[in-house]
Parts: sequence; C-alpha cells; structure tokens
Amino acid sequence: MAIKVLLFAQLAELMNAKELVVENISSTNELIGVLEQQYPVFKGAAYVVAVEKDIINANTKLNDFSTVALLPPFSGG
Amino acid sequence: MAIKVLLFAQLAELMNAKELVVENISSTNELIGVLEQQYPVFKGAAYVVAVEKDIINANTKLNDFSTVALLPPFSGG
Amino acid sequence: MSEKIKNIFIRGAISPAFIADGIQKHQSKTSIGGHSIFLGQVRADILNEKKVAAIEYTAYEEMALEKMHLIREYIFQKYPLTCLHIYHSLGIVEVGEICLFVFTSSAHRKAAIDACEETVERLKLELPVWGKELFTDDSHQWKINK
Amino acid sequence: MSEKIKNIFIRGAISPAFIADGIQKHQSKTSIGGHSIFLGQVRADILNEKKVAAIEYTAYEEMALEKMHLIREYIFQKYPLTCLHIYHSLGIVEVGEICLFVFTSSAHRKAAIDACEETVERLKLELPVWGKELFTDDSHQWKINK
Repeated sequence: MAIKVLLFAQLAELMNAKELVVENISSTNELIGVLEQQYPVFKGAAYVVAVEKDIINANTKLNDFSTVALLPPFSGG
Repeated sequence: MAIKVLLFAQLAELMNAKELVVENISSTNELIGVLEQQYPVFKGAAYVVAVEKDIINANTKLNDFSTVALLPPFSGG
Repeated sequence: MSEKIKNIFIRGAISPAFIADGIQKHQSKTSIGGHSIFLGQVRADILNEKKVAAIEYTAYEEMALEKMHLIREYIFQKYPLTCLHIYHSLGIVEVGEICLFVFTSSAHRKAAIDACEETVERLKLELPVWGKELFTDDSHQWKINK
Repeated sequence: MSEKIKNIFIRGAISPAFIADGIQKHQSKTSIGGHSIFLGQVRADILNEKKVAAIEYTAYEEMALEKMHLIREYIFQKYPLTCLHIYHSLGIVEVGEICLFVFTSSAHRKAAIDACEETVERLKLELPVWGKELFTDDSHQWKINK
C-alpha cells in the first residue's frame, strides 16, 4: 500500500517537498495520524484533503497508488 | 419670444429637420399644442421634453431663447 | 469627484486596441485589485426577415455629457472606485464591432463589478442616445432598448 | 456543452494585448450583444509595513482544470451564454499586472454580466490555486482570500 501525498503552498514550503510517498496506509484518517506524528507541521495546519482530486469530508478508504492532496486555503484570482 | 426646438432620431427624420425655431410661445404645453397642430407627425409620437437639457414632467414656462428638446425613447449602448 | 465634464463619445467603433490601451494605462495604479469591463457589441439581429448590418448612433451630446457626469458623481459616491471610464460610439458601428465600453476599477472586486453593472444600466436608461438599425437591404428602423 | 477540459493557466502575467486579441476574435460572432470582463490585478498591498512587489501563483493544476470544467458546465447550464473564457496566471506576476481574466459573452447583457460575476466568485472559492505574496524586502507571506 503506497500512497502518494501531494503538498502545496505553505505545506510544501514547511515540508520542503511537493510529494511524499507513505506506505502501509489504508484510510485518510490513518494517513493524517501518521503525518501528524512524524511531522509536527501538520498539527494545527489549515488544509482540506482531496482524494483523486475530489475534496473529502469524511474518512475515506485508500487503495494502493491512491493520490491524496493536502490543500491549504485557496488564494487564487 | 423665439424658442429653439431640437429634434432627434425618429422626430428629426419625420420632420427632415434637426432644429425648429418657433415664435410667440410661452410654455411647453403651448409649444406642443402648436407643433401638433402644424405637424401631424407629433400627434401620437413617443417622446419626452427637455428644457435646457433637463427633462420636465409638467408644463414649464419658457423664456426668449429657451432651448427645448424633443427626445424619442433612448436606445444607446 | 467634482471633476470637469468628460467627453464619452468616439466616432465609429471602439477598437480592441483602444481597450487594451485603457487596461495598460491602469497598470501603474497599484492600489487597484480588480477591473470590471462591459462591452456592447452590435448584434446581427433579424427583424421582420431583415438583417441588421450596422447601427448608426446619434446623441443630444451636450445633454448626454451632463447626464453622464451626474451618473459618474453618483457612482463614485456609492462605490469605493479608483477609476470609472465610459466610451460610447457615435456614427456607424458595423455588426460585430463594439459601441460601448464601460470600465471600472477598485481595490476589491465587488465595488468594480457592481459599479460597472449599475453604470451600464443607468446610462442605457438616461443618456439621450439613439441607435438606427441599418439593414442589409438599405432600409432602417429605430432601435428599441429592452 | 460537454467539451473537453480546457487549459486556463498562463505562465506569468496576462497582457493587455492578449485581452485585446480575445475581444477581437469575438467580432465574428455576430449573435453577441454584450461582453463582461473581469480582470484581477496584483495590488501593492502593505502588510505589517511590508510592501507587496509580486505574487507567485502555484496550483494543483490537474484538479483545478477539472473543477473549472465543472464550473463551466454549471455556468453554461444556468446562463444563455455564447462564450466563456477563463485565464489564470501561474508563476510570478508583478504589482500592477493582470493575473486573472474572465470573459463572458451573450446576446443580451444580463447573462454575460451575471455569469462573469458568478464565475469569478466560484473560481476563487473552488480552484486549488495559491498566491505567495513576495515583499520588496525579499520576505514573503501566503495570500489569504477574503
């Protein structure tokens, strides 16, 4: 189970990375738990979660090669 | 008492003139009465009346050299 | 904003290059965050089986400029605008060409957007300007605004 | 209007000439009576005594294009539009330059005006795009939309 995690804006800057690959993860809640434990910057960070480009509002099951994006508040335009 | 009457759009076309000078007139109602009597095209024509560039809503006294404009429905833009 | 009365009338169509020039000139005004633009374009309407080829605009120019000045003052009082520019064609404007250009600018978008719309609505109602629809068969009809 | 997904992103600022070109191209569409345009311009904001010199835009491009496609379909269903074009800058856009260009066209003005405003509001809320405000002292801050 390898999950691709895309990071943008503040999160990419704080992590100094645009992409992480995380192993052995089966849901978005599990992913967030692991990230917050490993990287304190995720605690208290403002972002929404998108799975395969759709924003989710509840815990979502992940498959092998799922792409999860962590999206800070949008500020386009 | 010479009143300058400005005509625009349909009215200028129907009258084949952009300007009339009418003598011996002391109010807008009197002017309109005289025009309707002399030129049947004014009867039933749709227009508003402006005296010195201000649209009037009631009979208005005219002075020598007053400028009265007869304005068909606007269709700019 | 008690400026002197500005001319708004342009002979013939308003060109895209003129609009671009207007936009370009605002790039030095760095307090602006948003521009709203309305463009009126002459439509190839079909009326009683006749097709519009062009519109010929005339105006009671002195009165129109005075009324436009009052609308400008009202709009500047109502909305926090940086700029408001209005251009209207006189004479012949062919189908597909632009006859009206309203351009508002403000720090935040809402003021520019609302002011642009209200300016367009008001000038269509209040300016003594007339459009004569010239048909392809050389006949014509006086335009009626909805 | 189930077209294929269109790109909306442009590298760097959107030039007035590009906007003029967009307007010019619509002159052959003679069913159009009105265009509404919104332009976002980078403002020289002062935040904690620091002055913005430019904004650097990044996006989750694939997701943004999918979301924009859905917004387009929604807007075309809601309003009788002839055209809807959207361009957003990526990368650095200097103060005074244009970073967003939304362009709607319709037979009658109301549809173009309302559709333009709603498209601007929706894309600001829904597109995963971020602005990094670059200050004149080389520090920066992530932009917050109101």
